Amino acid sequence: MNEPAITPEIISKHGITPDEYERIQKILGRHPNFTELGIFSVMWSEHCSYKNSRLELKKFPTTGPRVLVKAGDENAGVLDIGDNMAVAFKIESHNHPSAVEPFQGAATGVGGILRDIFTMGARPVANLNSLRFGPIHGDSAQAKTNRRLLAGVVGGVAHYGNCFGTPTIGGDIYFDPSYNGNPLVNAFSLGLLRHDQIRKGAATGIGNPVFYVGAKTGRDGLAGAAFASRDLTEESKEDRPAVQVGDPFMQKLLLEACLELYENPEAVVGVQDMGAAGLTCSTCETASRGDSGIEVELDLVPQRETGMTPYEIMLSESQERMLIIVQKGHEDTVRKIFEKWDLDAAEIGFVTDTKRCVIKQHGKVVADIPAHALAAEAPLYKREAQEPSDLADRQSLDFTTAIPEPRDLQSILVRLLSAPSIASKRWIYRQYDHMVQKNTVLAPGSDAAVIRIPTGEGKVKFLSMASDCNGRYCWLDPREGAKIATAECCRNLTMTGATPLGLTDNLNFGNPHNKEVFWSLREAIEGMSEACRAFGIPVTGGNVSLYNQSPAGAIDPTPVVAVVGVIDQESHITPSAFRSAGDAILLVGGLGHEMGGSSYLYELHGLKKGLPPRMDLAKEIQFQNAVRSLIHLGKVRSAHDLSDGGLLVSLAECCFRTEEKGLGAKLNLTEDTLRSDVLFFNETQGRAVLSVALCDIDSSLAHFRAQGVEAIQIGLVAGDGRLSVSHAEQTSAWAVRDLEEAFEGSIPSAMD
Amino acid sequence: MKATVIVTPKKSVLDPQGEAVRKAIHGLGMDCVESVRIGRIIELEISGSDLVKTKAKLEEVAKDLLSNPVIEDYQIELK
Amino acid sequence: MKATVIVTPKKSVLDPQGEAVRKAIHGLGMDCVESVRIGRIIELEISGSDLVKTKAKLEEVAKDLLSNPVIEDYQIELK
Amino acid sequence: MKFVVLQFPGSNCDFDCFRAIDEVLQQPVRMAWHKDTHIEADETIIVPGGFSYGDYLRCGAIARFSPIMKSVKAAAERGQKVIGICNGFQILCEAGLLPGALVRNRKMHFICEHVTLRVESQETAFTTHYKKGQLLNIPIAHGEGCYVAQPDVLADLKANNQIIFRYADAHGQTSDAANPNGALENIAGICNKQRNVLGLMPHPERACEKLLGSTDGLPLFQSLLN
Ligand SMILES: Nc1ncnc2c1ncn2[C@@H]1O[C@H](COP(=O)(O)OP(=O)(O)O)[C@@H](O)[C@H]1O
Ligand SMILES: [Mg+2]
Repeated sequence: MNEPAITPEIISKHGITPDEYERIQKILGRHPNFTELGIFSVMWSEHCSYKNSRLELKKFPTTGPRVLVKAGDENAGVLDIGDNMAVAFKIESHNHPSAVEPFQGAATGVGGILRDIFTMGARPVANLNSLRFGPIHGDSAQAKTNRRLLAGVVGGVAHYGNCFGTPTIGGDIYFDPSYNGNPLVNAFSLGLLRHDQIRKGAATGIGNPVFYVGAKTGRDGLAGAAFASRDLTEESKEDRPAVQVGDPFMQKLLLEACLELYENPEAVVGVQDMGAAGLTCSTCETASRGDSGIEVELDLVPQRETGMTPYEIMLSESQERMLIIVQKGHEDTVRKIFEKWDLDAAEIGFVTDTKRCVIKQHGKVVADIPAHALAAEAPLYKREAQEPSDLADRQSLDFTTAIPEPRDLQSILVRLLSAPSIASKRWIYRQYDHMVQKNTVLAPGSDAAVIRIPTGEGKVKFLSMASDCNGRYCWLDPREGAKIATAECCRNLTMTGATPLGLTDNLNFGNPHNKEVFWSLREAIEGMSEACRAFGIPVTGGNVSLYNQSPAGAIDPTPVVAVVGVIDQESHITPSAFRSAGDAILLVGGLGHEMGGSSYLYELHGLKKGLPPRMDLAKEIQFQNAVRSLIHLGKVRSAHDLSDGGLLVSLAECCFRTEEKGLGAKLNLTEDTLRSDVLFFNETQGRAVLSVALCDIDSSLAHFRAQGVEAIQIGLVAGDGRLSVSHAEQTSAWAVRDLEEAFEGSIPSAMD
Repeated sequence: MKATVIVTPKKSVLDPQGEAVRKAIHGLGMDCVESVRIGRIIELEISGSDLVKTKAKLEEVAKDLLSNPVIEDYQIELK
Repeated sequence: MKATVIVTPKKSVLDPQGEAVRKAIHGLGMDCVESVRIGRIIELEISGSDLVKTKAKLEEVAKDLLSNPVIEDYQIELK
Repeated sequence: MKFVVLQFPGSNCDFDCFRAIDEVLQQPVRMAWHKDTHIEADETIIVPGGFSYGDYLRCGAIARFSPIMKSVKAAAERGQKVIGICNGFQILCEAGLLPGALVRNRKMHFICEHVTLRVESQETAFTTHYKKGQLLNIPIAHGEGCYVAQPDVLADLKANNQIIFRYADAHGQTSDAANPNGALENIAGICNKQRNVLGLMPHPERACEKLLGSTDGLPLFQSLLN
């Protein structure tokens, strides 16, 4: 087979800089051939090597008493949850594939993260998804495209997760024009395992056979990893053959076969999934981790198409494949199990002591590369950072003069509740099977989802998880925005009664060569690190997605976080909606005042401006601890945090989904120094509305006082299905049914 | 008028459905089936008589709605 | 040999998918589309050369597996 | 009462059914792989939900050729009880053990949510613990649950009182608005003429514990203990 000669054009087409090429030459001691060039290009792409972000990622706290597998060491981090049980979880982006083919792009994104999880030895028990799109309402071509993208992405997430049989129990979604042409699709998965079930991805034991299991290799997603590491341009539509098609059915079989195989620990040395850069990544990484070498014969690789070149086979991103290093003598165990599940299991090579990845085809060496240099010695760049020149302008806002005080709140609340970023996400999560596996206690629609975890011998625990990130805050102030994302996610968990344990993040940013983009990345990482340290939770892993740009520019900085927490007792699980008429409503954390970056400014006045709320981490943590301890005392009937939209939005949400009871709220706020719009729609952090039984009002307020947290009673849960608020001698009232209609109807009105 | 649009997966694109059906056909004892690809056939009844205009419009619909050009090819027949 | 099996929903049976697509086509401004029915097209590559035997076996597969006689009709083409 | 839960490649509610029987109903239960053929004469068979064979071609179309389905057919003919839930219902229809077919939901989307079911008949071994007209809160989770049948088949179903569950609103009305998937006459579950084979799209096994939101599915399994 004649391979193209290596020319400067070919090199630059692979996204390799002249400096990097020199480095490759040094490593090899010669020029690479075409296949080797392709291998370096994917392994050294941003997607695989994090060459532009790694130095910054080192700032994250990654250790802690619960950490069993640290961030970056394996496919996903693992945390101890007690009772000899552990969780493996991680988030991963599939933004660019989803922009080109939303259904398959999102589906394979979900498939990829699920594979990461069961590679670790865990059975996936919960998925989340974090999505960003441009606006979906209106008749513009852009709105139509955004609707098509949303429908396709949700369909793809549903297709894969539902068929695979892992419940998708939550997520988050925002709409903003900065995501036009560059939607974000971040998929999170969490798996459950015993401590002794943790599998690692190292190739050790000279002579041990290397098995390829799962789907056959085709020309799918050729150079997908390289593709994810470039700007999205008009031409990238031409890259379309790069789109892979997912087969969740095949992967379900792969899951069951792998878990069955893991029950024979003596047979398995190492496991590695084939994600981006498939065979290349998995062979080099396992060899590098094992400080060994691997030799592979490509003729033995199951292939779907004929005439594939070594370049194509090594770089193919066909889905639903894994590499397994088997203990010599146990080959038949592997073959038998995979045969039961009707899956290919081919012995394609063996572990060597050469510390090199040697790839052969028809017996001839087609690539020969030092494993460690390829996998772990990618170039690292310290990019230049510069504060955006217009940052001061973005942050400047004289609220009182810019925004006249509104006469009545009536329509404001309705408009906020029907803003798609705030409105009900039921249209989305209703398409996800969120109940399969029969453990979902708090379904999507609550502050955080809660699932039951059997820990053996009839004992159970509960896990709570949520994802979040307000990109508008991050555009205005990435450091504060990232702190808020972390704190809000923890807050969501706290409301359900949970204690946060750990975090995984997905850093979605624009082109890192842009100094302002890089500045925002660095700010976000430092802000998130600070928040994690304050909360005492490690970052157990994550993903960086750069080059999220469309011709119109970079997306808003979007450092998505997903936090996982634990609830020890069933009685601590707390819903967000009100439970019974007559309960007292408490506002905890103060009245607040900050309007910068608020949904009120954005959705009602079209302003993306101002200094977003400040995150006082010490105060936030004190607040969350106080709420959690009151929940654990059994006094809290419902708890819902204040976030986008502020107090009235949260109160309205507390009244929803109480159909049969027709609950409402009657509020009386005596405060009179704040304008009504500031009082009701400010987004100051560290606040929540709780409901408690009348007999618990005094002790609850005393509890907060003792903990140094502001709390006041602002009203009562009503039984008349009305939300009414009195403030400054003005009363506004709504039928909860009308509000709920606005809330529920918004996304369907665009999509159906 | 009657139109038929046939949408089939592109040759190089994985067709997991076709593969599953191929195995099932083998299970029924028809081992001689070497490959299966599954597509959709969309039959439309169309009013009016302007063949040229209809064809042009249908072309658009087939491309944007009925097929996914990233992974599928389509073919239109109009009579 | 190459065979094509076309499976279409029976006229008397509800075809929600076809109906949804008809509405979507109207949404694209092609109001002249009066009805849409969506079926499957299954393309098979078959080894061997015994046309008669293959045809008979294929008939069976089409009837039992590829279509559901409760809701669908099928048609076979073999060449 | 002994239960057996079938496992096809792609089944994903098999363990949910197993756990509902084992942990909640506390009855003996085992799993049977689709390539097995053995079914005990005193076992009630559960064909669980999921995506057998990826739901490729048609839901249930490939699974019905699995070796175990011959034994299921034989057991059904002998009068043993068979419940098909969701994908299991689809498989039973494809296998001809129940009349009609299940096609794409009318809005094309997969739907996962709690719905209200109305019990249409108490006269099966599966519904003795319910009352006719009783309203149940049980979740659905399917993309192809729209029940269809030819007019003569529908007439038969009615004549023989084979319609067991219908989708209804909170007041028990089988309105179009309460029909999540466009099913013919809001049909959610039917039985065969002999009344020993039941198929339904909703998931009673997901409605057996208060913690998970409803216990309205439990009486279905309890009915079988009589
Ligand atoms: N993409 C999604 N997939 C599944 N559930 C979602 C998604 N987006 C939002 N949700 C669910 O909708 C509810 C509201 O989400 P969100 O508006 O982000 O709440 P909050 O402001 O309290 O963080 C949550 O329960 C969340 O899990
Ligand atoms: Mg949120």
